[in-house]
Amino acid sequence: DRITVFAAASLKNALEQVASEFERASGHQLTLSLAGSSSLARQIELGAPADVFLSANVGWMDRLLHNGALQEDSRFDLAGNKLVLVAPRADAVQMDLTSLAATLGEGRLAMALVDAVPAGIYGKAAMEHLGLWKGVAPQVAQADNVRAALALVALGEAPFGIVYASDAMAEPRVSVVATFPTETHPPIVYPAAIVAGRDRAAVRAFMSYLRGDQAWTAFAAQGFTPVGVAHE
Amino acid sequence: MSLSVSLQHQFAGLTLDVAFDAPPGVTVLFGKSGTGKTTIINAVAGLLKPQGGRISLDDRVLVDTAQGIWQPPHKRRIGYIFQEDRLFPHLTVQQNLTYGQRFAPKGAPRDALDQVVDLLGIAPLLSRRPNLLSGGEKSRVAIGRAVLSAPDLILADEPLAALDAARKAEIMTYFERLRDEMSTPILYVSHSVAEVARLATTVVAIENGSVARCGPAADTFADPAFLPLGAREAGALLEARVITHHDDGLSELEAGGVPLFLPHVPQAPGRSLRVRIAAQDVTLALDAPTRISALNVLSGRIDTIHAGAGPGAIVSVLTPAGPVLARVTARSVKALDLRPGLPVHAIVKTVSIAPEDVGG
Amino acid sequence: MSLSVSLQHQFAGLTLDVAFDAPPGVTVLFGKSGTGKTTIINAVAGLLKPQGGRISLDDRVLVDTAQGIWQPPHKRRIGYIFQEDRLFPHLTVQQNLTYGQRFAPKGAPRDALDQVVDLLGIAPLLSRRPNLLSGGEKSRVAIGRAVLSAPDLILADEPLAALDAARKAEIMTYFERLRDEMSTPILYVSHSVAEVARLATTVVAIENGSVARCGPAADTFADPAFLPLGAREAGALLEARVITHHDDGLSELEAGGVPLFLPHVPQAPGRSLRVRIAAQDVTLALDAPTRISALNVLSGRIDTIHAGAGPGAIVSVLTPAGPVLARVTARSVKALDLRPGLPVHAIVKTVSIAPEDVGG
Amino acid sequence: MSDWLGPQEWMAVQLSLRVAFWATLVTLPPGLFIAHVLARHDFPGKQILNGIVHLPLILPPVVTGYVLLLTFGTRGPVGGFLQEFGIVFAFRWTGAVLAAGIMAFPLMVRAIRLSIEAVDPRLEQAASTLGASRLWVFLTVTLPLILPGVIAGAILAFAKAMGEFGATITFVSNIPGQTQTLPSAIYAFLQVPGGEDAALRLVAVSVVVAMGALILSEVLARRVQKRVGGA
Amino acid sequence: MSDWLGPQEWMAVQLSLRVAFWATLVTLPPGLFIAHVLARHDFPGKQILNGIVHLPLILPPVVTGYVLLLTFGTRGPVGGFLQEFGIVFAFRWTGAVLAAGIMAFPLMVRAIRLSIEAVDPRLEQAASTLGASRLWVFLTVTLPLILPGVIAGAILAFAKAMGEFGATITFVSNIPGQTQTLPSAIYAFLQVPGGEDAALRLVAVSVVVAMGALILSEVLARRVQKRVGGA
Ligand SMILES: Nc1ncnc2c1ncn2[C@@H]1O[C@H](COP(=O)(O)OP(=O)(O)OP(=O)(O)O)[C@@H](O)[C@H]1O
Ligand SMILES: Nc1ncnc2c1ncn2[C@@H]1O[C@H](COP(=O)(O)OP(=O)(O)OP(=O)(O)O)[C@@H](O)[C@H]1O
Ligand SMILES: [Mg+2]
Ligand SMILES: [Mg+2]
Repeated sequence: DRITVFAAASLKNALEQVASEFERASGHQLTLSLAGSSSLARQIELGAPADVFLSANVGWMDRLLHNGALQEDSRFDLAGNKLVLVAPRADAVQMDLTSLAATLGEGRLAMALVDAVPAGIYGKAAMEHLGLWKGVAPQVAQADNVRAALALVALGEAPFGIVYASDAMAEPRVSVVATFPTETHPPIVYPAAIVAGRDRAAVRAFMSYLRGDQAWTAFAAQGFTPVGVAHE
Repeated sequence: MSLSVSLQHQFAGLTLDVAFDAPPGVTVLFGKSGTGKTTIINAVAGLLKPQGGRISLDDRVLVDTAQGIWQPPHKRRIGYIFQEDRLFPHLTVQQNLTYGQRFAPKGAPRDALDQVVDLLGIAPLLSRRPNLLSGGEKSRVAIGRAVLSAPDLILADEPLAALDAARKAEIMTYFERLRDEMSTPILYVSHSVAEVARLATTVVAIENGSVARCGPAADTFADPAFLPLGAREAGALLEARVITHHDDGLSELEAGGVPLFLPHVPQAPGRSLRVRIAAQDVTLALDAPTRISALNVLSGRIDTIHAGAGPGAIVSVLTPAGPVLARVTARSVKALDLRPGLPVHAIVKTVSIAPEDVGG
Repeated sequence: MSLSVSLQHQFAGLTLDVAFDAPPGVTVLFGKSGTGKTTIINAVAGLLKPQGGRISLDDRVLVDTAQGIWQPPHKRRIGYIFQEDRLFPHLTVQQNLTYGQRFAPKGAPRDALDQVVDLLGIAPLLSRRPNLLSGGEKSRVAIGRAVLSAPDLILADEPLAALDAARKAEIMTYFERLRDEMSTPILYVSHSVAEVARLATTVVAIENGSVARCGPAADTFADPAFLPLGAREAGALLEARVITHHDDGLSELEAGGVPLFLPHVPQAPGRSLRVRIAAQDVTLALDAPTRISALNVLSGRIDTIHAGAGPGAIVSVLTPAGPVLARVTARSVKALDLRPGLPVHAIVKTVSIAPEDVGG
Repeated sequence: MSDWLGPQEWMAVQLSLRVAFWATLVTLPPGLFIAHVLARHDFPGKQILNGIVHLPLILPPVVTGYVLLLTFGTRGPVGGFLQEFGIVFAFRWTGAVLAAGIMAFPLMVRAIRLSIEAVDPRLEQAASTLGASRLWVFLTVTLPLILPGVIAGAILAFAKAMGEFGATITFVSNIPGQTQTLPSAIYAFLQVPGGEDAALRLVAVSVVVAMGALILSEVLARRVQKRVGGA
Repeated sequence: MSDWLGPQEWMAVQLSLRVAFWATLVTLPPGLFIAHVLARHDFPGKQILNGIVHLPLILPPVVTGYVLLLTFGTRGPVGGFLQEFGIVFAFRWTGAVLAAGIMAFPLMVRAIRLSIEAVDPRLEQAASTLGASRLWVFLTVTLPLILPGVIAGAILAFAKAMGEFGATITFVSNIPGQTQTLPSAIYAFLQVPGGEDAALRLVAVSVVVAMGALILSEVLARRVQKRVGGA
């Protein structure tokens, strides 16, 4: 059987690894369509031939569930992530988040779009929670996705950036200078669900494979953190 | 076929209001630069929508503004030789020449390509593109393109302006053939009476947007007062018949019983043709001349004397061959005491009846 | 100023190899369509890079392929009247006319705009754009544009082809003035000897890409064998002096002691000018004619008789006024027993020395 | 090459070529038609037509893609209608063709329109006096004369189609072998750590392909121009 | 209007207009120059120049943005150099102008080049015989004759600049009031569930502005054409 998975592009590396292992193990074929969560969600709403949706944020998942585009009981949280403050490797020193505004000065703080893209939304929430937002808001440079924000830091254009730990880990040109405590922002999760009407044995097999340890190894290798109980 | 034109149109610098009939044959439009000749022709071709008027070709109404009739250009079956060449730059000469053929009705009589190409002397150019042609070559191709489309009517706007005299004469002969054998009516714009006199059936003189004069060519040219382009261009037409061709290259003709000697003409003995005698080529003598190089002497009586604005006068002499015009000085009129009724001898040099002034 | 041209260039259909000198004055290029006239002029203007050759204007070398010299067109100071008009479509007539003025050197002698505009009869057109002009209007504007750029050399490629005789004559007079008063040399392409004979200082006849004949105008035109464009265009030039202007509109001139009567010429008494007598306008008589309308009779002796291919012959008559050519039939040569040395009378109709054949 | 590019990337290259080729080919006839209408006719609503043609250029590609999804998706009014005839765009490579074609359309129309406006109407008049109807005049005179412009328009469209991303991924998603074009693949690589090298390789492929097309078009256009053009 | 659009959106509208205006204006002179070079000159490397000009069309905008960041960023070779003269692009609206200008450049060059190729070289020759040097010929003959094409190129560039998003946000990111253009704002709205309405409002503004510019350009072009053109 052939399974089509619509997944947030940031899951690419982990999913590709999972996919080849799953294909070998199950004999099913897996097709990955990787794009922004918003595009994928709209496409599923409008009848895309997807079997499984893996979103990078909760909002779109909620909306699709609400619309009945997804199968309610199939939802689970696949993986989590951490939010970190990064700086170019050369001038990286561990620092206290509260001193960010002062250290930043005229420099820019690179983030994903703070009202639209999950990493940006989480980052803004965390800064607000820490009471730092007002101080840094004018200095924030918002990129259209978290990878672009990371690039700004990696190239030294911005002295600091707020990105996912998973991205920071793999970028040799930046160092993590602080980590945002989990409680400062809504939980960062990548939820998964089966598209309504697409529930088949093969799809179920894939969903359970995603929950399994083997899949988890792949996600962990890309820097994702565990969520819920399955992997604790 | 007969063309009937009545037109009103207004431009910034010109108010055009003309009406004339162009019976079968060649109708020549004379007029100075900027008098509206091209404008009239464009309206006939359908490239200009006149503000008012009616144009018809026999029963076929091409335009009638009152009735709201308008035939688009491609339905008019007109071969237009434009004042500029307008050749298709992306086609070879050959392709330009044959362009109109595919749109011509199947059975339409038309000349063979080879024949037209030979006549126009463009055989070596057939595979070239227009941008590599000389000015005169372009205008010859443009002529070929128009006539090869088997048109019902030919519009020719100064088609020979860029050509040398020899080539001009050849092409004139060809137009003559079109007029006679194919009986295609031709509306022809020219600046030179001499050039077209032998072709013209009808003459229309335009001045500042109106018809100054319109009538059959023979009558009009015989009128000493008709000087559309200056006295130099005056001249009368004689109807003549070929008698025989002599060994020394001269042809003997006869007009009203008077023999005329001309450089060889192609027509067979017995055929009729029209001979133009330019007024400036005629000398008047009171005594019958002898021992002179001029072979043709037409005796007759003076009909009218039309004194021009300058030092010249046009004298019309009634001869058995028909009226002949002579351009003389006012001084001679006085010295010889020329007056209507006086018997005179009109001396015409053979050679001054130039080939292009002889036509069938 | 004097132009010296030597050129080799090869096209698909033409091998051009010419060399000639154009001394001050007007040098006329004759030749049939497609013989390479425009090509030569383009090379002089710098619009064609010749494969080989050298062109110089006095000391100024415009091209020398051997030495690798090449002056770009805009440095050549040439006023080129193109065979097609090439007016700037985005500029008004006035702006077209003054276009070259801004690039002319400050002190260059030039005619006033008004004067040129009047002469060309384009005053009402000044604010129009070229696409709204008639063919003849365009060519007049193109002439104005070239001469108003105060050029060192004028190239004119059939500039008058689209004009009527009256306008032609006026513009010829103007070219004459440029030649004499401004002493601008002119290289002039024409298909009509009659049109340019009075202008020409030098004549260059081109045939199939080579110079068939080249020499001073008077000598060349007096040569009965010089028939670049057919016998009809033959004619001799006489140097004459104005004696007086008569009340009846005639001017009396004198050439080698012989009186000549012409329609009024503008030159003041005492001034010299050149008169062309077309061979076809001359009748030969063995007896001195009397009581005829022709006013001018030049007596002399036959020099040579040049029999052409056709039924005609060109007879050269040595008269006190200079050599005169007469075109007669072979039949007349026989009938009158014409032969070198025979005394004859050349009868020239006054009026046949047309205005455009008289020049200063 | 297949060593250097993974099978999936290789598929993306092939698909992109296919999509760009068809997008160019399919937009050519309507492009010619609309360009001619805009260049040579006056009618009420002309400005509106002109505006609509330019819309894909003005709107962010995501919006265009979204609009396409809404109209040509399986649930969209046009998409639903066409589906009855077996024509499906949604999540098919044909949809990628549609998206790329629509994005490229204004470029093609502009290029062709400019060329048409440069054709001397007097030549078209000459053809009509020789008996050619409007259609024939267009086919035998106008079209050959605007060929350089048509080629320019086509190559712009091809290049644009090769590079189009936003509208395509929004409309037909990013399904390998079906709708994953080169730019989509590049995008996906850029979304994850360590993908830059692979992305760079694909960029290089894009550049090489598009340059090839560009040079080809130049050669073609020059050959045409030489036939028509100056000495 | 200010009721209908929030202050931040209103700022985005203004900024987009400013960016598109300057992007068009600034690219015009180099666009003319390069178009002329490509249309009328032959030299080794012409195809490479032509290719480079087209690159922004071929590459995914993100890549272009990234390349801009690498070269014109404060740490980039060109950006660092220019910074010494006080010219900074990074995170400034000037950077948005640069990005939009570069993305629009191929469109402008193509339009102008087509027009130049359509100019009868015989007119330019005529001007040169009248004493005009190359530069003068260009200024007094070529330029006025290609004005319709220049206007077309400019409007294409303007429209493209109004719609440009990928390269801009990658290069100068999205700073409200400084680099947040309309498309960035629209994109942001489309990323969140329920943002469609707000996005639609901004799309409407884009469309109205661009249509206005389009109509203006048509009127201008027609006026110019009338001066030059057919009967
Ligand atoms: N579209 C137009 N708008 C305004 N005036 C025009 C237009 N077309 C022609 N004219 C003017 O109308 C007059 C007549 O033009 P037309 O071309 O008919 O002259 P023509 O008799 O053919 O002259 P020529 O012998 O010089 O070719 C000219 O003065 C010309 O400038
Ligand atoms: N670029 C070219 N390539 C090939 N042949 C050419 C080129 N330009 C001109 N010719 C040919 O060279 C010959 C001479 O052309 P040119 O224009 O000099 O003739 P011309 O004497 O001016 O004739 P016309 O009196 O008809 O204007 C013609 O046969 C023409 O077809
Ligand atoms: Mg005319
Ligand atoms: Mg020529």
